[in-house]
Amino acid sequence: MSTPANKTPSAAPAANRVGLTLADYKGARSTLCPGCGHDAITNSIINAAFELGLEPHRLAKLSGIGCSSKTPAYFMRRSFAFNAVHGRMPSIATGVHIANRDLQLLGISGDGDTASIGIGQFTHLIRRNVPVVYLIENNGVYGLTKGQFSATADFGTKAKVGRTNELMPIDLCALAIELGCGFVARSFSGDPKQLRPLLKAALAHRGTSVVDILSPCVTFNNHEGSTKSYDHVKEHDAPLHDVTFIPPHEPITADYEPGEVRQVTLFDGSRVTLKKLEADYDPHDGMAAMVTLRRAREAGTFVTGLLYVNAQKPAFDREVGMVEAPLASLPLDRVRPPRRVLEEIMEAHRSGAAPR
Amino acid sequence: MSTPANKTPSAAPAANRVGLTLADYKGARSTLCPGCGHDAITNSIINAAFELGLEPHRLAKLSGIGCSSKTPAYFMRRSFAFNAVHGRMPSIATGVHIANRDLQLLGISGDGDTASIGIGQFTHLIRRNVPVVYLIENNGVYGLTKGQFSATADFGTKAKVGRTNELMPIDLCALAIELGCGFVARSFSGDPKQLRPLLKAALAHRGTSVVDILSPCVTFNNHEGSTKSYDHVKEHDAPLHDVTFIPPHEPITADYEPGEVRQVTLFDGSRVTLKKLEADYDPHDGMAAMVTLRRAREAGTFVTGLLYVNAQKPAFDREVGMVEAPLASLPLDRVRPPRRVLEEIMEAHRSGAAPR
Amino acid sequence: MAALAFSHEGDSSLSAPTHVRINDCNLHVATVNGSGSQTANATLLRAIFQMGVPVSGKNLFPSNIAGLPTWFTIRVNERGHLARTRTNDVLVAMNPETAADDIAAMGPGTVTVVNAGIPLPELPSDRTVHVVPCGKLVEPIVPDAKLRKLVVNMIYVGVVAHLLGIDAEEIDRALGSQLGRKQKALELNRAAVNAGLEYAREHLPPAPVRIERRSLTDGKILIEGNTAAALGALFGGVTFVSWYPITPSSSLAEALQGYLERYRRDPQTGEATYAILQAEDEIAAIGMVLGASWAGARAMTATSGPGFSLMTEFIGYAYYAEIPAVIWDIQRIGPSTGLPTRTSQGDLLSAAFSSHGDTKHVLLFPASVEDCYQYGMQAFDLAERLQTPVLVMSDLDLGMNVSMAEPFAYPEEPWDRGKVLTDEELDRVKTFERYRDVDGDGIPYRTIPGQRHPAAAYFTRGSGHDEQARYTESSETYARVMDRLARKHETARRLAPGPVIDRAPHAAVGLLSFGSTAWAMDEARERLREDGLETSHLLLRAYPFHPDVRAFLASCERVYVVEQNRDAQMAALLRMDMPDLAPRIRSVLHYDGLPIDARSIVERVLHGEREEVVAR
Amino acid sequence: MAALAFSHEGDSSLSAPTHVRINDCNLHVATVNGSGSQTANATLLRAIFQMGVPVSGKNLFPSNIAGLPTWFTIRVNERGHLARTRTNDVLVAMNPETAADDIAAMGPGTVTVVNAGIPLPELPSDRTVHVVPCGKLVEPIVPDAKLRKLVVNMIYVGVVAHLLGIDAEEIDRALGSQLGRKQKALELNRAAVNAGLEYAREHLPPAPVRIERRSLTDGKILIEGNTAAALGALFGGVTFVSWYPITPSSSLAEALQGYLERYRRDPQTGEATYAILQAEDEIAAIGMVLGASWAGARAMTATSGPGFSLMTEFIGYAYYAEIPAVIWDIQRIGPSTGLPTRTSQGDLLSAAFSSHGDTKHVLLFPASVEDCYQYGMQAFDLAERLQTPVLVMSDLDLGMNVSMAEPFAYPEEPWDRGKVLTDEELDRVKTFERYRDVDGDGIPYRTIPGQRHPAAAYFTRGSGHDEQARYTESSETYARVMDRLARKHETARRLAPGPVIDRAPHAAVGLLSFGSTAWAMDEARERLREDGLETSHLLLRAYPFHPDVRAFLASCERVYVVEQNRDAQMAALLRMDMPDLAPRIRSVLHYDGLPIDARSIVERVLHGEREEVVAR
Ligand SMILES: Cc1ncc(C[n+]2csc(CCOP(=O)(O)OP(=O)(O)O)c2C)c(N)n1
Ligand SMILES: Cc1ncc(C[n+]2csc(CCOP(=O)(O)OP(=O)(O)O)c2C)c(N)n1
Ligand code: SF4
Ligand code: SF4
Ligand SMILES: [Mg+2]
Ligand SMILES: [Mg+2]
Repeated sequence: MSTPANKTPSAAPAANRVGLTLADYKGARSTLCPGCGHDAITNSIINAAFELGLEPHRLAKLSGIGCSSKTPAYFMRRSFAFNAVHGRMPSIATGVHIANRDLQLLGISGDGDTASIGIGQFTHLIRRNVPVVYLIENNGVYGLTKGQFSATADFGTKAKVGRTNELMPIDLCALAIELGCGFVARSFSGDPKQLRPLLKAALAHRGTSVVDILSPCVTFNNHEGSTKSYDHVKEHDAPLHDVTFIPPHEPITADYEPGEVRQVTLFDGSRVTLKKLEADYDPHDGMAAMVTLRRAREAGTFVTGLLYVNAQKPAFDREVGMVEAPLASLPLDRVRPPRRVLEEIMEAHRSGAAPR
Repeated sequence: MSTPANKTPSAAPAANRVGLTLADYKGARSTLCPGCGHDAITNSIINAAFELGLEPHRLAKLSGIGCSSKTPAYFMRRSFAFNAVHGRMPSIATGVHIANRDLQLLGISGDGDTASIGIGQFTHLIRRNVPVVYLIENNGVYGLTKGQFSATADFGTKAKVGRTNELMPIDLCALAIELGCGFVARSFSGDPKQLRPLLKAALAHRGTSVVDILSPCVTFNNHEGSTKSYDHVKEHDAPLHDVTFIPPHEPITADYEPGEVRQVTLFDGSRVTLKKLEADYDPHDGMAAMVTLRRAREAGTFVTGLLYVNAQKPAFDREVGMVEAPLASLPLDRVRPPRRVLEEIMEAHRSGAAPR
Repeated sequence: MAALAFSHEGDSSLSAPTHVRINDCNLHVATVNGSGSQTANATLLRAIFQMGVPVSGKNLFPSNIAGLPTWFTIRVNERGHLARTRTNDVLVAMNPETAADDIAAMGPGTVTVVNAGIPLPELPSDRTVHVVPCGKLVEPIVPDAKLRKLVVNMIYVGVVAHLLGIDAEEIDRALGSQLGRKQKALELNRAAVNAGLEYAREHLPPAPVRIERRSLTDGKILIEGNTAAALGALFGGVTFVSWYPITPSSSLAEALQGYLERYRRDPQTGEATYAILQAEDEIAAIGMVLGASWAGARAMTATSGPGFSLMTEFIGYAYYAEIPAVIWDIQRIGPSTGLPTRTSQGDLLSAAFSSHGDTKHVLLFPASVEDCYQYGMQAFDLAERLQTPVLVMSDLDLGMNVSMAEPFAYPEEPWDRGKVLTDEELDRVKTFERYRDVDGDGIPYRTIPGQRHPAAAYFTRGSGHDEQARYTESSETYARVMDRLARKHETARRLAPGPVIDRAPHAAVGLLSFGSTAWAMDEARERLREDGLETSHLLLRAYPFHPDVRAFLASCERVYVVEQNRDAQMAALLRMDMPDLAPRIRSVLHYDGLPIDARSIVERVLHGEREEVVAR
Repeated sequence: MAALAFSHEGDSSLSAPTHVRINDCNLHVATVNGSGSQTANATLLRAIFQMGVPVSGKNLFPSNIAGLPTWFTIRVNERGHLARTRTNDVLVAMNPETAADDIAAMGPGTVTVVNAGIPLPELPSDRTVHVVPCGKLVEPIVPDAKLRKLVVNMIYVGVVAHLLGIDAEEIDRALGSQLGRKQKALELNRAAVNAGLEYAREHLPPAPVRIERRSLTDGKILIEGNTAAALGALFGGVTFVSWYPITPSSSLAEALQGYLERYRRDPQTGEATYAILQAEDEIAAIGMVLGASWAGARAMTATSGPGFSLMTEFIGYAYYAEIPAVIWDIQRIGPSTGLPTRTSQGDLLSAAFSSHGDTKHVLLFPASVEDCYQYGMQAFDLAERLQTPVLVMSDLDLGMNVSMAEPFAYPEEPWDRGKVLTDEELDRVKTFERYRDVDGDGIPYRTIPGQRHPAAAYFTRGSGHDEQARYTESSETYARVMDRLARKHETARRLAPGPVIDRAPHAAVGLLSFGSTAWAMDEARERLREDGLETSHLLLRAYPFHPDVRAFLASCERVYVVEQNRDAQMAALLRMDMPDLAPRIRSVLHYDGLPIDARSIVERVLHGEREEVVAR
């Protein structure tokens, strides 16, 4: 997490804790189709980042290829961005994090970019637990190439032009949990009230956090018979709980009946309260999460909310064992060993007693 | 499954139902290290194929790159083989099956070949349910490149030269079940009594069948501190049941107490009996299988046996809708539409009323 | 050319232009992507075609689904010069975002139709601008505002029909054939066309460029290269297709899927004599093709730049293990994602030498929709005869734009599946060695997995192998196999289609073109001739080069290789192959993503020739 | 040379050979892979080195962990000719599987030591064969049968020491420095060496090739190219390495990992000033490098053929988005898996034009272990200065075999991280445009993600972009950016290391070599001189070519480009680049996976020159 710069809050009401206005978190004008779910997500990101008071220069936006992957251009224009090749953003994220562990990484991907071509890198990203917020703007189709099914298209869903999908979808949340991901959530572009706090929570998590966001493609997958249309998703959205995000050191303001909420504490001390809707749901129980997802799949519903969290998961940095300072910032004298080291090595190669 | 040629069983005791001897199922001399687990698996394959009476020309051997992937050269020399590039055997298998659905496909891979570079194609193979027996000769290391950790190396396991693995392994069986695979088993190269019937059962299944076989690398991963050494695996092997394979139309010969065995019927009518060891285990319950695997992982044991089976899973061919005859065998007149079709299309392009 | 006054709503001068050009003009339409202008543009194109006048249409579209600017250019030329030209005679400016630039680019004597409400820039008086209230005209016809947006473009169809003198009847017929089955849409569109037409008749003078009936398109078809390629594959007996969506190749796979579904699936049983799979990426797509082809299918894939790069490892495998494969690369502008909706011929070098080690591949260069159809079939024959990948290097311009053509001929020959040994033949030949050069042409024999003959089976691998397909690390064997592969590449020179040569008797200068570059060549040569430069021309159709290519180069003092890339990639291949002739090779390069035009060629050749004189 | 009689166990003639060659011989040892012969061979090599005589060792090993044949060749040459030669003077035949062939390859006057029990072929009488009972000799020393297998090879060390006259003391010292810390092993091995030595002294005559003390290796080191490259990276300030295991590049990454662990991790805190990751494949490896490099790390990867092919798409991205990256390609024989443990220079064309679209990359060609060390540093400087991938084209021969060298010099210069703008500089320059050619050299400025300055951020993409890194589909902008990239490539000609030229005053013939091919050049030129042909020589060190390369070609009538691939790939690059000089380029090609030798060069150059005369 970025540590906030200690600026005095400006008088203007529109400024956040780092003195920036909502406008500072915006980007270029979107060139997506009017009504595209992705634009709604962009909006939620802008608001979440503004409300959290993220410093733009400490965040890097990463993406692959697709309509979804274009969206980093449409928010946080003052952040660096890396729009990579199709399906390979995770490896970019891994490299960026290693070079500069102070950067907070926000990866934007699509269901094609992640579940089809990118499923390998997605798997290994999670396995390494690289600290990146990984958003999937999931519409079940390849928007940018005009509407072919992706690997998250539901069994039996219909394409705009006739064809029916005969394959089972990959459930990216279930997969992430099976792979040991420490933060897994699902949400809906059309539900900013739920999405925003989930985004904030994801940003507060220390390892890989996966947020799979149903995001209807109004142009190619919003017709009758599609299981990823606005209407269908709205109708089958089954939120597990009402989500509220509370930054570190802020008190919980709302009053809850005892037993009505669950509270999840994240790595940086921020908390998420989950107000129960139907049944109580414990996001610390991975096995239960898998069962819940499986049942929902069978029932044809989308459970949304914070599915699984493990704030204790050892961080990626431990394995790598890097210094605190960003590797990218190390001066020459910290990365070029002194003359005597070369001499020692040369001597070993002279005498044949090469170390290693 | 291949239909057996109706030969009269030869007088020589060594011939199987298609009139071949064990020698007919062998291949070139192995060039693996003496004692390599992979050679033991090769042996089990030879015996299983011989006992089943497979016709060599109806089976195709496919593999990637690695010590494991070399083994198709060491069995069934009379079968065609395709030793592909690293990690991409699944796409080859998909193409081969489509061209000739009469071929039975036996894919051999390693843990590096499957879980590291190949995890994407593995995932999509299962998703499509391409009928192939997919064996992973799992030693937790890259044997051929001299002992680096693969993505199935257990957390905390030690390399021959010092390093400790800091990453969580990918459990290929759990992953396969999550992805909807219809046949998932785990076994041990050192337990041919269990492995052989599992191989036969896998060959009798109609969709993708995954068999993850612990197969110690005696040269690079057989030391103390390794969780994939012979000693460690033997000690932590926790078989779920005793497995017996019964071909179609053959009666069950052994006597079992009622309740002592479970019987699983496979697509082609063959059966597997599972004699319970500790607790009763129902391989039809995918969720239970996931729980069992998760518990075993936590306990540091390897559960082996038939983990999950769903003989009813719709076959890949249905989606594709191919004719019965192998596509590869269709004569020109079945694949070149008649002259009037071209004329019809040309007319449409002349008048501007192009169909589609 | 007469200078025409500005015309604004209702006050246009109705007098006819003093000088009129017939059947030779360029119409440029600027609209917003996703606004439904395709139907409007196609209607105009088809109506002209139906008037018997040669015509081509080029779509310049953004990498975007809706909202960004897009352009459509219709070139009319009764002498059949249908390549892109750089100047437009008539502009329809419907997009406020680009109107200022679009209008500014119009030269003297041109006519612009601009939608009312779009601010007009200051312009010299020799440009005619007609402001047409398209919105107002369509309003009474389509009450529904959302629908109206899609129909409004039909107004300019009517206006342009009047300006250019396109038969209203033909417009109507073209509209009918496009919307035939949607009665309601047809009526609305018809009404909008008429409203435009009537408005124009009343308010606007005809343009100084006009269309008159001819009979030069009788019996001809209009078709896109990708559709033609799909047809070729269909009649070539394709049995397996795998692909991953990527512009501009998707339409090839999708057209093929449509045809296969319709003509190769039994309507009774539902059984298909093909399979088409959307792979999870291009590595899987080519892997599936290799698996299928190895097992005896006629297998192909279609892709573009980034996908092609991903196939690299497997392409090298196929070269060395000798597996037939047909790969269509519908080239777009790279490097990397580049301009995904712009055309290019920039993949030549990376295709010719795709993958590490000593590899060289067979490339075909379709230069017309007929070629796409023919190569759609022949690429299979060639791949199976040579047992190697055949890369068909098409491009966006050829693949996605419509061209005129004679109707395609039904193949009179059976397919050629190359040297495949059946079980019966195996019995006869006695020994079978997968990689033996029995015939001296470098091409070995193969069997098909599943064959029952005990000698049929062999082991396919990308590692070192001997003639019997056994693993080996022997240096001699390795080199021997590589020498045979080089020999096979030599054989490919003669098996692949040879060049088409048009030699001018005394010309010292040759021009060499290939693929969609060829379209501008006739026109360019004609203009060069007018400028006093006779040229010979060679249309290159394949790599490795046919011996006739060498002979052509040897017969010219200088050869200008015309190509649509920055790095003179074809010239490089020629220089490598014929180092002794390398000094006579010159380059004409064009690489801004727009299709090459004749003027660019003429200018650069003349410039080159002037330099030549100076140098001497 | 005197014909020597067959010698069998115990009955060798002990008389010295009549004609003795000093410090010029080739020793060839044939063993079984995994049998522990490395220590034996290294001991011999090192002992000779310690005697002050120049020596090289080449390991010819199979793609196998244990059981297949392997060979080790030691070349001794006091004039420093240390490339491979095709003939051996002394053979040690320990592998029954290959002994017949190994022995048959020995010429007249040679000496063969063969392990007892290996059947002997019929041989002409002018080959000496000594049958040595290695097993019997080692038995009393090592009672444990399993261990004995590993020690038995030390017997031939003793035998060879006697035959060639290698100092027993130096053998002992070499053994000590290798096994120093393993006391028990040291003793056993020592005893075995002595047993061999004693047996030989008693039974065998010295060989006609002998080693005598010199002081030509004083102060020198013995090192492998991959180790040297790792050292270069270490001192070049590498901060990030990602890799995926593949022979013959793994040893580079593993050596680097060892050095980093030792010298770049704080022993107290355990904190490292680097990170090294084993990626899941090569696509991920290069992706991580690009991510890290973009974010400001000095990032590299090492791979070989198949891995390099997989990197294709990302390499094109890095070219177009202008991201520094250092990629070591330790070339092995392709295509595809090929012969994974054999050397080659076959990836040149696929590397130079890696990825679709107009791409051309910067290649470096290390020709010695010093170069590996130097380029290990310089490749970073070059990649960061040019903001592009730099591909270091090493090979298995250079990377995995030991060479003699002067100790490496500590870098006296700081690193050069190219045009990076700090926040302070941003304040000063006022406008920052990521892709603007401010200096006219085609190289733009960059900032590093995380910089706080409000103008620092930019958007990196592989799609069309303008000078300000904004998305664009403008044709003009696209072409302008591509022209700048071409300009940058021109700049690379002068930033990359220039050639090393040795011009012979009146030579009409030039030789051009690069990489490990250079090793045989001195010897080849000397022999050519003896045959009456003076040659000039150019050692090429980088692509794109330095202007001096052109000048060299222009100054020769003919230039033979010597390379280790089938397709004359370097010649192709030269022909493309200098078409006017293309006709004077000839090729000497060698592509059987074994390192090239001087004789092959000499024969082919002389053959070429004879053809030249005939042609005239
Ligand atoms: C290697 C490669 N193959 C194919 C493409 C073409 N392509 C661009 S976007 C895309 C799919 C995007 O789908 P998704 O990730 O779901 O994003 P969406 O557009 O639906 O948001 C494809 C296949 C490409 N750019 N690169
Ligand atoms: C693209 C590519 N990268 C790397 C390699 C080198 N390589 C050969 S085998 C192998 C790993 C094999 O490991 P695994 O699949 O576990 O097989 P094992 O040898 O352990 O049986 C690697 C990395 C390769 N052949 N191709
Ligand atoms: S095509 Fe679909 S995903 Fe793409 S911008 Fe339009 S609505 Fe969004
Ligand atoms: S290295 Fe390991 S996996 Fe490979 S053959 Fe030897 S024991 Fe088997
Ligand atoms: Mg999508
Ligand atoms: Mg392994």
